[in-house]
Amino acid sequence: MPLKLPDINLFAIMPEIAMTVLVCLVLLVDLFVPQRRKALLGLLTLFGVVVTGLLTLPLIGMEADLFSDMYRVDSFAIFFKFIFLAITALTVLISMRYLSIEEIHLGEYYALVLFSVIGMMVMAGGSDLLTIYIGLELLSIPIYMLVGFMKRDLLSQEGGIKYFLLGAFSSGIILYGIALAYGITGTTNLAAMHAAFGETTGPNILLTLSVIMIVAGFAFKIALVPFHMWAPDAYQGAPTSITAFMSVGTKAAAFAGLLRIFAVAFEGIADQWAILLWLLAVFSMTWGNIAAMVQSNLKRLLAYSSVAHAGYVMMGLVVGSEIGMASVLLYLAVYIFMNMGAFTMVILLCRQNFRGDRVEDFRGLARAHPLAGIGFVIFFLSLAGIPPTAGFVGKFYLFSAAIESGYIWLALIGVLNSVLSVYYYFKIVANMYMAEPAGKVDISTSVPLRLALGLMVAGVLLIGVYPDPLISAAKASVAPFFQGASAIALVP
Amino acid sequence: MTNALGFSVLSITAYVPIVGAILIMFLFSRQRPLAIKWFAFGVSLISLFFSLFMIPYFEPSNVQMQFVERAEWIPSIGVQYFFGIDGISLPLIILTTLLSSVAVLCSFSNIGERQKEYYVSLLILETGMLGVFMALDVFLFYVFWEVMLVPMYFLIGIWGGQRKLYAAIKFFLYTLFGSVFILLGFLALYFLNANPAYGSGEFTFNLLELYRMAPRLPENFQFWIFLALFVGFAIKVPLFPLHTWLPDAHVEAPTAGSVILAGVLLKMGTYGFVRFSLPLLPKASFNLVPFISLLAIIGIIYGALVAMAQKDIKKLVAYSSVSHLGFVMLGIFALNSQGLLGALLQNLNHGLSTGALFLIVGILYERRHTRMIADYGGLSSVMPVFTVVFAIAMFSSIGLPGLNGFVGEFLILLGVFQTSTVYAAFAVTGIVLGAGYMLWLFQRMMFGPVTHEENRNLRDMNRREVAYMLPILVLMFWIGIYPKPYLEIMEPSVKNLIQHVELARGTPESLSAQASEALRQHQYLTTEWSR
Amino acid sequence: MVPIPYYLALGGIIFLIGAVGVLTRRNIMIILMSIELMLNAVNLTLIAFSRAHGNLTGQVFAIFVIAVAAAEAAVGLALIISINRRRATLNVDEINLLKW
Amino acid sequence: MEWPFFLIFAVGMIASSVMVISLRNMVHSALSLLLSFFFVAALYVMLGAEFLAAIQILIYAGAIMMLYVFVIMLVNVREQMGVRQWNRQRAFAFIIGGLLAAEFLVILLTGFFDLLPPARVVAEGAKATAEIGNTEAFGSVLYTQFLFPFEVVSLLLLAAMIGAIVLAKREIK
Amino acid sequence: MPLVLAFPALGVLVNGFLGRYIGRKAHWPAIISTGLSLGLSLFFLYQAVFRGLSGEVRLFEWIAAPSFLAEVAFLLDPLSAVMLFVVTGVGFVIHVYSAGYMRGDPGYSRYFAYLNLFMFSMLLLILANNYLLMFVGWEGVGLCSYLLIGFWYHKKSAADAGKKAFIMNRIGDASFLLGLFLIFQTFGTLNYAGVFSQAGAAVPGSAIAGAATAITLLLFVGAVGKSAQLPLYTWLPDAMEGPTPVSALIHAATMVTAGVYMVARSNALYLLSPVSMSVVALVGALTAIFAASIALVQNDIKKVLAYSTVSQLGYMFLALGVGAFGAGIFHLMTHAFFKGLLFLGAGSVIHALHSDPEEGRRQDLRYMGGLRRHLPLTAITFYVGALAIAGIPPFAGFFSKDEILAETFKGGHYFLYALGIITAFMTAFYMFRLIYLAFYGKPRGDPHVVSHVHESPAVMTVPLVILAVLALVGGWVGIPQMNLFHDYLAPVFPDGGHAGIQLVAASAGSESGGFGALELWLAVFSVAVGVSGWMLARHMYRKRPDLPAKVADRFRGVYRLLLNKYWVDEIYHAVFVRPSMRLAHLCSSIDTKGVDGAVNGASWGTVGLSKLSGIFDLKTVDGAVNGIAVILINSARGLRRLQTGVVQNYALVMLLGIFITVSLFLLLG
Repeated sequence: MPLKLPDINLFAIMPEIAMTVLVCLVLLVDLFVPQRRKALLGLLTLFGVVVTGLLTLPLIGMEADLFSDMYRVDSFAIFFKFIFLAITALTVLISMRYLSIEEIHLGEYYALVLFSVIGMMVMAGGSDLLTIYIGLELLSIPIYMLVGFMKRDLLSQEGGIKYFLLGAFSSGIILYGIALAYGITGTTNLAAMHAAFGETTGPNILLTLSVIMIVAGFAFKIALVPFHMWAPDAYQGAPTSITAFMSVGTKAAAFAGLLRIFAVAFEGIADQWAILLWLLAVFSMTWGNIAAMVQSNLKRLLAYSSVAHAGYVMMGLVVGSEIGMASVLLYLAVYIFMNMGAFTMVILLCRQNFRGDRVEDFRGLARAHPLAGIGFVIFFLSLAGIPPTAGFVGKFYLFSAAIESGYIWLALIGVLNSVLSVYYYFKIVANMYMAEPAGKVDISTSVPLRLALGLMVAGVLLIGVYPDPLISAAKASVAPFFQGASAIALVP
Repeated sequence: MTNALGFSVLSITAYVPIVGAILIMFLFSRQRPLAIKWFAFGVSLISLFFSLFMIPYFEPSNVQMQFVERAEWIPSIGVQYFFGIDGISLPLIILTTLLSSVAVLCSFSNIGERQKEYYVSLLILETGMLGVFMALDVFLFYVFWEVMLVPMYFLIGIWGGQRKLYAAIKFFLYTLFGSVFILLGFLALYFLNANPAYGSGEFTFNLLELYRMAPRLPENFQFWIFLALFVGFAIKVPLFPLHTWLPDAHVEAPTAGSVILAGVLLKMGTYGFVRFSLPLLPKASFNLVPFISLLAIIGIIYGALVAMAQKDIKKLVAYSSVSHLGFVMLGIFALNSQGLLGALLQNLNHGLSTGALFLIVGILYERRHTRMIADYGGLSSVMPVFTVVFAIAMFSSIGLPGLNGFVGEFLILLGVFQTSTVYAAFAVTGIVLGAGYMLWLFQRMMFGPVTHEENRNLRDMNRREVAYMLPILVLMFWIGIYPKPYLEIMEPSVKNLIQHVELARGTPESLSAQASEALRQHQYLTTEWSR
Repeated sequence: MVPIPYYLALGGIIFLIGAVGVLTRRNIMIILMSIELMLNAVNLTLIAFSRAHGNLTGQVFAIFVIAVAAAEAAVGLALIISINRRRATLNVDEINLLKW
Repeated sequence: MEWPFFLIFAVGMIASSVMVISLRNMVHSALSLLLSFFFVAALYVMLGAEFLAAIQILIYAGAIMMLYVFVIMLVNVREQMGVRQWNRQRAFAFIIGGLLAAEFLVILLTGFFDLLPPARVVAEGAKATAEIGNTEAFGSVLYTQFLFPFEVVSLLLLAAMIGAIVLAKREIK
Repeated sequence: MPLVLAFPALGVLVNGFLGRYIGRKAHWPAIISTGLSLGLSLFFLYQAVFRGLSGEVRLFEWIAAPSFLAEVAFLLDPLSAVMLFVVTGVGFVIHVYSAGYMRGDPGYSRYFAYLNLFMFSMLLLILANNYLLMFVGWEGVGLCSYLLIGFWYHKKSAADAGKKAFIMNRIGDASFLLGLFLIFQTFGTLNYAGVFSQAGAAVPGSAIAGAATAITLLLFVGAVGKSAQLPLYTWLPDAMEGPTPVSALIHAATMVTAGVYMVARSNALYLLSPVSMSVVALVGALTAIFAASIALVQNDIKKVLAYSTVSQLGYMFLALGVGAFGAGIFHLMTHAFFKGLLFLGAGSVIHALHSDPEEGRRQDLRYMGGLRRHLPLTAITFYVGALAIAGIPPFAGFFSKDEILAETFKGGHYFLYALGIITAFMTAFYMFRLIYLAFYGKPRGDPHVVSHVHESPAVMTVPLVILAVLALVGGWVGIPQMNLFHDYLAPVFPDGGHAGIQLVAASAGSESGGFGALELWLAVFSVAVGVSGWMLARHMYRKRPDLPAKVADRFRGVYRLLLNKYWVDEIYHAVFVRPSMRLAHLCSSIDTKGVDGAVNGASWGTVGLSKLSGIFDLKTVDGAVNGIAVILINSARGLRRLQTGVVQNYALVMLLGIFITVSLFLLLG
C-alpha cells in the first residue's frame, strides 16, 4: 500500500513551527541560565514571539486547507493568531518581575506558556474536530500545571488540582459529544460534517445531545454559567500572570473553536440550539455580574467579571450573523487589553509576602500613585463599557449585532448587566480614589511591567478612539463564513 | 450645512479643555496649585472665547447645521465624526462654556485637596458636555454622553460631601441605566434605517440621515424606540419619578459640580428630547404627550412641594430643579413653536438661575460649613452684597418679570395653553408654589435677626465671587429685559423642527398632496447627505 | 451481530458511571480513575461508530484519546503528588480553601 | 453467536466499572479499572478494532495503570481506607446520574436508529470492517491523513512530561 | 413718554449702585426723578385734557416667538394720563414726606431705591400698551411691595407680611397669567388695541363673548389678589408692617388700585360678560362692608386705615361691576388723595410718638388721645381726610362715592346699594372714632412719651397740606352737573362710563351722566348716612367715652368676631397653609422613603428569598444604593454561597446543567 502523503505546506504553519522551535530553544537555554538571570528567558520568549508575529504577517490574506483538511489557515485563524501572540507578549512582560517575587522564576514557565499558546493556535486553525480537540488539550494541560505552579502555595496548588479535575471531567464530556457527532456524520471534518447534515432531515435528538455536550465542554473553557465554577477558584489560586493569561487566552481560543464549529459544521442548522446559547449567555452575564458584586478579592471579582464578559461575547454567537461573529472577534481582541490590564494591577501591588489581591489593598492607591490609578480607571472603564475605551466599542458592536437580528431582549439584558457591572468596578475605583489609605501603599514596578501597562492603556484608548481597522479586520475575518449570505436587517 | 468659518471652530471649542486637562496632568506639579488654578481658568476662558467667537458668524435664519465638521470615523459601521450646531445647540454651548469658567473660578478657594485631579476632571467634563451638544452623529453623541459621566463621578465622589460615595455611584448607575436604553434605541434606529422598507438602506449613524426616516417609520416601532430614549433622557432631565438621583447628587457634589449638574447636565436630557425624540419619532411624540405632560406636571408640583419641606438649602434648590425642569418638559411637549422656544429659553434660564443659587450656597458653605437653613438667619444685615445677589437669583428662579425666568415660563405656558388649558392651569400652580418655597427660604436665611453668633462676622462676597456672579446676573437681566437676540437665534431652528414634526407625524399616504410635497421639501428631509 | 446502538448504550452507561464516580467519591485517586472510565466509554463509542460507518476515523480518534489520557494522567498524578506533600490528604472535599 | 460474548463483556464491563467507583480500597479500584480495560479491549475486538484492542492493553493497562499504581504506592492507602469515602452530595449525584442515564439510553437507543435504519447499519458496518479493519490501513491513515494532530499530540506529551516533572519534583532550595 | 419711566429707573440705578456713597442724600435723586416724572405727567395730562391727545410709543420687540409678539410699547390715553397724574403726584408728595419720615434709617438709600423701583413698575403697569407688559409692571409692583413691606426685615413680622403679600399676589398673578393666555388664544394678540377692537366688535353669544367670561373672571382673580378683595385681602392689613409712607403710597393710593385700573382698562371685555360684571360688583360690595365692619373695632391706627382701604377698594369694584367705570376711576383718584393723606397723617402721629420704647404702642389708638394740641396741623388735615372719606360735601370723597352709590341704585342693584350705604355709615363711624380716639380726650399714653410729642417737620407737614387741598378740591372735577371727568374719559369707556345702565334697560330714563331728582335725593340720603355715622362716633367716643366698652360687652360675640377679623387668617392657615406644608412634608418623606424606596420596598418582599439564600443584612438595606441593589447584593450573597470550594459541587452543577438542557430538549422535542 503506497503511502500517500498529505499536502504539507510548512510555510503556512510557520507561526506554529516558530513557536515550537521557540519552546525548544527556551528549554535548552534554560539549562545554561543561572537562577538569577531567568529574565533572559523572558526576553528570549518575547523576541521569539515578535519573530513569530513577523512570520505570521505574510500569511495575511491566505486561505488554505492543509494536512488533508485537518488544518486551515485563513483570515479567521490569523486574526486569532495575532490575538494569541499579543497575549503571549503581554503575559511575558507582566510575568518577569512577578515570577521573581513569587520565587517561581523557572524556564519551564515560559515553555508551558508557549505550549499552551501553540494549543490555542491549533485550536483556532483546526478544521477537524480532532485537531480542535487536541489543540484544546494542548492549551489546557500546560495551564493546569501553570495554575498550580506555585508549589509552596496552598491556594495555587488547590486551584491547579481543581481546575485539572474539572478540566479532565469536561474533557470527557466534550469527547463524548464529539464521538456522538462523529457517529451521526461519519466524519470529524467540519466541512464534511456540514455536508452530511445537508443529507439528514429534521432535528435529531442524538445530534442535540452531541451539541449540548460539545457546547458544555467549550462553555467550561470559556467559563460560562453553569460551567464556570472553577473560574473564581482557579483565578484566585493561580499566579496572577497566569490568571491574566488564561482569562483571555483560554477564552479566546475556546471561542475560536466554538465559532468555527458553529460557523462551518452547524452552518444553517444552528438556529435550533439558539435557545441553549441564549440561556448560557444570559445566565453568564447575570450570574457573573451579580456574584462579582460581593467579592472582596479582586482576582475572584475579576473572575466573575470574566464570566459575565464571556456571557456578553456569547451574545455574538447566539446571534450568529456576520456582525455577531465579527463582534465576537472584536470583543475578544479588545478584551485582552482591558482584562489583562486589570490583572496587571494586582501584579503591580504584589510584593514579597503580600498578595495584594484584596479589594481592601487598593485603598488610596490613586493618591499615592496617580498614574497607576488612572491606568486602573481606564481598564475598569473599558471593562464596564464606557466610552471612549475599547470596551465600549466591543460592547457596542455586540449589542448592535443582537439588535440587528432582533434579539432585543438579549440586548436589553446585556446592557442592563453592563450597568450592573459598573457597580463593582467602581467600587474598586472608589476604593482607590475616595478611601483613605489603610497604610503605606507600595507598588512594585519594573520596565517590562510599565511597558506592558503602557501598551495595554494605549491599546484600550486607541481602539476606543479609532476602532475602524480592528472592526474591519474582524469583519473580514468572518466574512468567508458568510459568503453569499447577506446581512439581514431588523425583522419586525 | 456650512461652515462660515474656515476652520474647525467647534472642535477647537470642545477639545481645548481636554487638551488643557492633559497638559495639567503632565506638565504641572501638584505642589503648585495656584498655577494649576489659573491655567485651568485660562483654558476654560479660551473655550468660552471660541464659543462666543462663533456668534457673529452664526446665521440665525439658516436652519441648516452650521460650522459643520464632517469626516469618516468608523466607516465600517457608518460612524462619522460629525459636528455641527444650529440655533438649538448654540445657546447651550455658550451656557456650557460660561458655566464651566464660572465653575473653575468658584472652586479656587473651596477645593483644598487634590486640586490637580480636580481641575483635570472639571475640564474633561467640559469637553464631554460640549461634545454632546455638538455631535450630529448619534454614535458620537452617545460617546460624549457617557464620557461626561466619569469626571462627574469623580467630582462627586472625591470632593463631595459626607455621603459622597453613595451619591456618586448612585448618580453613575442611575444615569448609565438610562443611557444604555438610549443606546438600544439608537441601534434600533440604525438598523431600521438600513432596512430599505423604512429608511435609506444605508448603515449610518448620521442623525440628519436618520431624520429622513421619521415619516415612514411605523407607529409601533416609534413607540418602543421612544420609550427607550425616554428612559435615558428622562432620567437625565430628571422627570418625575426618575428624579431620585438628583437630590443626592446635587447635595453631595462640590459647588462647581452642583453648578455644572444643574446648569448643564440636566439640559442634556431636554436637549436629547428636542434633538432626538421629537424629530426622529414624531408620531410617538404626539401620542405620548398626555403621558409626559402628566409626569411633567406632577414633577412641577411635587418638586415644589418637596422643596418646601427641605431643611437643607442645597436639597431645596435641587428639588426646585425638578420642578423647573418639569416646566421645560411641558414646554417641549406642547409641541408648538412657542412652547418649544420657551422650553429652550427656560433651559438657559434654569442653568443661570439654579447655577447662581448653587454658587450662593457654595459661598455660604465655604464660610460656615453647613447647609442647614436653620443655621442661618438674618444674613442680610451681615452680607448686603450677597443679599442682593441672592435676591436677584431667587427672583430669577421664581420667574419675576424683568428677569430671565419669566420670559421662558411665559412662553412655555403660552405654548402649553394652546395644547391644553388644563395642563397650563396645573402648571401655573407651580409658579405659586415656587414663589412660596423660595421666598420662605430667603426669608428664613436672610431676614429677621441674626440668630447664630457665628454668623455675625461672616465676610461678604469678595471680588472673585462677585466676578463670577456678575456675568450670570447680567445675563439674567439681559434675557429678562431684552431676550430678542436669544430668541432670534433659536426661533428659526425651532420653527423648522416643529414644522418637521408636524409634517412627519402623518403617514405619507394620509397626507394631502400639498402637505406631502411640503414634507418632501422640508429642510431636514431634502438636504442631500453624501455618505 | 450486535447492533451498534447497544454498544452505544453500554458506552453511555459506563460514561455516566464514571461521571457519578467523579461526583461522589472523596478519594482523588478514584476520581481520576473514574475519569479514565469516562474516556474509555468515549473510546468504545468512537469505535462502535467507526464500525458503523466503516471508516477508520473513529479508531484513530480513540488512539489520540488514549494519548491525551496518558498526558492527563501524568499531569494529574503530578499534581496529586505535589498536593499530597503539603496537605497529606487525598480527600478532595477537604481541599476547599478557595471558596466564596 | 456474538450476543453471548457481548452480554458477558458488557456485564463484566459494567460490573468492573461500578467496582471502580465503589470500592473502599483504591488498590482494588485500580485493579477493577484494569479489569474493565480488558473488557473494553474485548469489545474492541468484537467491533473489528484489533489494533486498538492491543493498544488498549499495552498502553492503558500497561503504562497508564502503572502510573496510577506508583502513585498509590506513594500515598498511605490504609489511612485513606479509614475515612469516609463518599461525599455529601452523593445522593443527589446518584439521582442526577440515574436520570441522565435514562435519558442517555432513550437517546442512544432511538436516536441512531432514527438516523440510519438498523439493517443498513449492520450491513454497511460488516462490509466496511472487512475492507479497512487491519493494522496496515490504520497505520497508513494515521501517518498521512492524521499527520498534523499526530505531531501536535507529540507536543502535548512533551508538555505534559515537562510539567509533570516540574510539579512532582521536590523543591530545591 | 418713556422718559416718565426712565427717571425713576435712573433713580433706582443711582440709589442702588451708588447708595453707599450717597448715604444721607439718597432722597435727592429719588425726589428729583419723581418730580421730573410728575412734571411730564402734568404735561401729558394737560395735553390729554385740553388737546385730546393720545398716542403710542413703541420701544422694542420684547418677546418674539413664532406667531407671538410682545412689545415694550406705551400707550397714552385719557385713562393712563389720569392714572399717571395720580401716581406721580401722590408719589412725589410721598417721596418728599419720606425724606422726613425715614431720616436716619440705616437703609435710607435702599428705601429710596425701592421706592423709585416701585414708581417705575407702577408707571410701567399704567403705560403698557399690552397685557404682558402690564403684567410685568403688575409683578414689579408686587415685588416692590414685598421689598418695602419687609423693609425692616429684622422684624420677623415684617418679613412674614412681605412674604404673605407676595404669595397672595402670586395666586392672583397665576390666574392673571392664565387670563393672558386665554386672551391670546381668543384674540391672537395681547395688545389692547387688537383685543379691544375685536371685543368691541363681538356680538353677545359669540365664541369670543363666551371666552370673555372666562378671561374676565381669571383677570378678576388677579385683581382680587392685587387689590386685596375677598377672599385674598388678608395680606393688606399685614402689609402695614412696612414704613408708613409706603403704606400710603403702595397700599392705599396706588398699587392696590392696580386691579381697579386693570378691570377698567379691560372694560371692553367685561362688558361682554354680564356674569363677570355681577361677580365684580358683588365681590366689591361684600368686601366693602366686610372690611368696614372689621375696621369698626381695630385699635391699630394703621390697621383701621388698611381695612378702610380694602373697603374703599370694594367701592371701586362695585362701581366697575355696575358698569360705572368712570365713577370707579374717579373714586380711585379721590381715594388716592384722601387715603394718602390719612396714612401720612397717621405716619405723622406715629412719628410723633416715636419715643415710645414699645413699638406696638406707637400705633395703638388706646395709648393716644388728645394729640390735637400737640399736632395741630396733622389734626386738621386728618379731619379733612376723614370728611372726604365719610362723603361729606364738598370734600372729594363725596362726589366719587355718591356717584358710585347713585349708579348702583340706578342700575337696579338695590341689594348692592344697601350694602354700600351701610358701608358708608360704618366708614364715617370708624373714621371719626379714630379721630376722636387719637386727637381728642385725655392723653392715655405714657406721660413721658406724651411730653416728647411735637409736630412733624415741614418736610412732612407740607405734603399733608398739599394732599389735604387735593382731598378737598379733587372731587370738583366730577361735580355731577359739569361732568368734566366723564367727558374726559369718554374715549376710553365707550358709553361714558355708564355702560352698566344698558344692562338694566328698565332703569329710570336717566341719560348718561345726567343729574335728576333721583340723584339729588340719593346724594342727600348718603350724606345723611355719613353724618349720622359721624354723629354716632362723636356720641360714643367724645361724649360718652364709657359707652364703647359697654357696647362691646353687650355684643361680646360680635365684638370679638370683628376684633379678630372673623378669624380669617386663622382659617386660611388651618385650611391652606398647614395642609400644604403637611403635603410638602409628606411628599418629601415619600421622596426619600417612597419613590426612591419603591424599589427599596420591593426588596422587602424578597426578604424571605434572601434569607433562604443566605444572610440578610439589615444594615445593607439602609445603606444600599437602592432596593434593586439590595436585591442584587443579597442574591449575590446567595450565589456566593454556592461557591462552596468543593470541586465536586462544581462538577455536579455542570452535570446538572447538562441534565437540565438535555431534559429541556427532550421534553420540548
